[in-house]
Amino acid sequence: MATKVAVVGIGMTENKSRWDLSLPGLYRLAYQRALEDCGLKSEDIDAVAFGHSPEYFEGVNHPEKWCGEAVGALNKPLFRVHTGGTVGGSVAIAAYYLVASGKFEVVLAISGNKLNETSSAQIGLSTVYDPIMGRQFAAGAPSAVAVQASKYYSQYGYNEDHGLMVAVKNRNNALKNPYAQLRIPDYTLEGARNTPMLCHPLRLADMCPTSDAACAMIFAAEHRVEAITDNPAWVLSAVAVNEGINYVDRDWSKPIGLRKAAELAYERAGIKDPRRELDVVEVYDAFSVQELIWYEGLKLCDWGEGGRLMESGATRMEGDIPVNPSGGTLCANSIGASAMFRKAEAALQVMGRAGEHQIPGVRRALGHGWGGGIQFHTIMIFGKDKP
Amino acid sequence: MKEVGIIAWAHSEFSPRNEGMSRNELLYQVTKKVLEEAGMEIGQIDMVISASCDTVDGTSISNAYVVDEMGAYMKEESKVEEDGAYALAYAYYRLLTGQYNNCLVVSHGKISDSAPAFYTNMSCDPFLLRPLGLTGESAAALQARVYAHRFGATEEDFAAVAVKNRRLGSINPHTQLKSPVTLEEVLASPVVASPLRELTTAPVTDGAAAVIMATGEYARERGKDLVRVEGIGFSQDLYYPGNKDLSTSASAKAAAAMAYREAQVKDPLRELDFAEITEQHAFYELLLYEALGWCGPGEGRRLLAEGVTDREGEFPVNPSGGALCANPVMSAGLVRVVECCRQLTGTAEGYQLPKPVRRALAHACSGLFLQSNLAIILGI
Amino acid sequence: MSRVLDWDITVPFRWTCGPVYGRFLGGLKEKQLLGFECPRCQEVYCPPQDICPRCGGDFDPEQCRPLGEEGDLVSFTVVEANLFGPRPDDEYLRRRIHPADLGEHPLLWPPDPPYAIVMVRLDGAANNFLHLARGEDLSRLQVGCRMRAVWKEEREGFLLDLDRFTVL
Amino acid sequence: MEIVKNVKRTCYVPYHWCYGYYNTLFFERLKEEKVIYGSRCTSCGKVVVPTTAVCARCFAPTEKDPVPVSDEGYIDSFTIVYLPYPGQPSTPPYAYGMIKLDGTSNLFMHMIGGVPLEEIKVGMRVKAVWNEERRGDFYDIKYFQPVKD
Repeated sequence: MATKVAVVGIGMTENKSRWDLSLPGLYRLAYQRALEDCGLKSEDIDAVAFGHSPEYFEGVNHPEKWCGEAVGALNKPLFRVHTGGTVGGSVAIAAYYLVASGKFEVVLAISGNKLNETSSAQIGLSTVYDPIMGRQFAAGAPSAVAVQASKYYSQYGYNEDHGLMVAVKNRNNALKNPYAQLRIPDYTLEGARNTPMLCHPLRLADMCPTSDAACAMIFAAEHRVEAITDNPAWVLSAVAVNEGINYVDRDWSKPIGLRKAAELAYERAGIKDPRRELDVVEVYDAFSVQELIWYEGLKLCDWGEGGRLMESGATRMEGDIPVNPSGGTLCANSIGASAMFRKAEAALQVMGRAGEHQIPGVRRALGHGWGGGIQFHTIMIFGKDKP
Repeated sequence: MKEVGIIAWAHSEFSPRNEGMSRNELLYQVTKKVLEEAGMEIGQIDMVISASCDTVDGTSISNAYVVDEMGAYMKEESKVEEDGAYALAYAYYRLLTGQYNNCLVVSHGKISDSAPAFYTNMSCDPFLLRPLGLTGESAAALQARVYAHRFGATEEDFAAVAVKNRRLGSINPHTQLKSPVTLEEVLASPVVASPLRELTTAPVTDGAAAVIMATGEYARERGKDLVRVEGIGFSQDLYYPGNKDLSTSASAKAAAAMAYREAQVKDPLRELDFAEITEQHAFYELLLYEALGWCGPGEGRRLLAEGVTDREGEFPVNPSGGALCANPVMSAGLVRVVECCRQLTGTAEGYQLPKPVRRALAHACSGLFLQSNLAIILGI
Repeated sequence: MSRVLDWDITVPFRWTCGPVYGRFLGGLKEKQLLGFECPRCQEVYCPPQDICPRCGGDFDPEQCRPLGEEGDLVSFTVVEANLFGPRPDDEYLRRRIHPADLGEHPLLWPPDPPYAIVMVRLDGAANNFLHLARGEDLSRLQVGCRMRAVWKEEREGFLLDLDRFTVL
Repeated sequence: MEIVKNVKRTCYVPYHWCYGYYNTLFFERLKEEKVIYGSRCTSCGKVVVPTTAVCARCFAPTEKDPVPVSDEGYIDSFTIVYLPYPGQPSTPPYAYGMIKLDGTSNLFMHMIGGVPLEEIKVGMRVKAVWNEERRGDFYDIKYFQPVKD
């Protein structure tokens, strides 16, 4: 039987351009904040799961070797998990399993990225495409998701405005989150419509910014939790599913991998009706339209209903199933840390410590991440009550 | 505590340049092979954990385009950016939770699509090391000289490791370099970075490896023999080489101690029957004898000279010929595990150790200057 | 026979130094080898990392002073083989990235062999400094010999502002 | 004393990617025959382009002999790239998309052209426009151009 595990400490850095810190320095800041958050010391950490974005985003191969000692991993078990945009989630899940195995008691998950170390993040992002078949016309992540958006909008009769509505909701939410990068007052649909088209049908307003940030989460085994904190976020489930890349009948607007991840995550957390039983959700909305598609994958609504769920207002801060009260990835994307930010935000909601963007009375929260060729999905569900 | 082990293993052919195959094709071949070995269908696999490297593949998120070939379609999946043996460790911890029956672990690297020098030089920070043109070879060379100076070891001592391992590799049908070499040949081979020569350095190898891990219950239900994982240890030490004692490896010591503790091994030389270690350079083998606790500091060459670690010795090391005979990047450590499994199950045809073996250590490493090490105790 | 695609990944980077590396590299520009004293263990490191390798604590970037330019050779290797292949020419690189980018971000390329990588313990430092040696010094290198820093005329705040160490 | 803010350098890493058996076959046939080839799954019988060893969904091998497929199909989804970045291999604005070739079951990603970009729609029929000089690479097909039904 797996050991029960809770999140006991969280450390985040603000998402912005960091011209003041080296890569190890940035990781260290998140690490120190996580330790302070739960009053632990370096020697209390048994092992480290380390994450970072793809090497070519920042030009350092095996960054965990350079950054390890800055996150207290000197002569400690450390390994690097790497799954692209999902990485922060994959790292948190790895840390969870290390503790759940019963072999480690307190494990640090840390993931980050300094996306501004190149003049354009798209140079690195375009190296995600296959060199023989695709890198010739790649325009980073935006063009890949634009193809997904074109499919989604045409399939279900939605239009650009549906994505832009997400942008308006999340940008307004971000005003309440000091860690978000884009905090633009009076953000309106009209203004969003007037931003330049970058990859049709996606406009600048549909896209995330380029951030430098790191995020750290400390996971502890049940018998250690009580001594560390009286306000843990219990891990109810942790799932990562790969959808595949070039399989027959793939419909880019229908993320079957996310659906499977969600079904596994709900089953393991004992959740039957996610729309009712979850109190808040943080999804990886690197591009506005994706939030709508993820609603469907996560079974917050049926296939094709994402746009209408958005229109209904249910996913606003005051709705019955708030999504991305933090502003989401749309307002801060360091890639290496973003999927962990979603998990950390979900855990903070459960702890009641999300600050101004706290949703009242949260007992269960879900954090999501996607990565690779829009094919990897990670989900963690946290609960206030011990499972 | 739950029992977890390995029920099937496979690796690709090793060659310096596998031009006939893309990495996708290489992975499909090795994944099919390991499933055949296990007598399993892909549908019976619960989870896939892979190991590969973006810089090696020249493709960011190196698993994204190859997951189809590793059978990961719609499966729980993750990837470590370390040697495949670290992926095995991650799979081990996940299986211990009891949530899964089995896991496919697969690693790949077609280093000839690039060159090892770029891979290792890119692993250096841009401020203090990369401008020096430091590579895996020059890093190891600096470390070799520290080791030699500290303990009075000579080039002949290093060459003797290459002679032993190339001799052992010559009877291993699976490895890449199958010809033995003499001490004279080793010492006459061109200098790559002094004091390291071509023949004291591992070859360039394209390859992939895979194992299927399972819980004890699952293996028994299916009537499969299980090579048990009895303990795993891994550790990382200081990054900047000028900050640490290069005559040993603190992380190898810590990794071994952690693995021995879990497997309750007190006297490894007596309680283990043999070992497979990732000696990408001949002197690593001597240094690792010491760091893994098989002899005192500086005594590695004595252990070698006395024949203790040879095929007929009481504690054979690298009966497969080791990494000096085939060094597939991202898989070298996982191949050590495969070689241990072969010996432990008596299936190392042509190079099976003469004595009965029940318990072994497999070692993997990652990073320059042996910065990260991993040890796995396997038993039957 | 399989086809082969010969192409490359070419990316201009601007790596942020932060306060410690930044000050150390600033020192090199001024022909100074700065030693950083750990506020807790009081050992002096040249070069420093972001944190003290001994106690894992933060350095105070202000707490540094120039060390002498001499030290003992702890280890070295003479790199004989070119493992990187030919250096790409600038004309090609300008086509791969924005020409202005290349002007601001020159190619990072290893020195031509034969050259040596040396590990020098500077007098007063608790750690070893990895750098280069070249030319006639290659045949004179011996563990334990005394080495002295040789500076480049033009310096920019980069590791190779220090041209090399030479045998005394 | 100056505190250096950053180190600016360009990284260059050359690669020699092997196409492998199936990609080589695909591009050789493009060049020699002006025909797009796919592979048929031995389990589900569906055809995927380009030629490949495995059907991802079945994990079954494909038939040994590749299958010629139509160079016509329809646009399943697309984008028009206006976003420029340094070192971009194609110059914006340009369009590319996922094309469902007739008789195949997966999506083939390629450029869309020969039409004012604003006229491109999901569902449009398209046909490959071939380069007269073919070198056996991605550019042997210039782009897919909309055709009347």
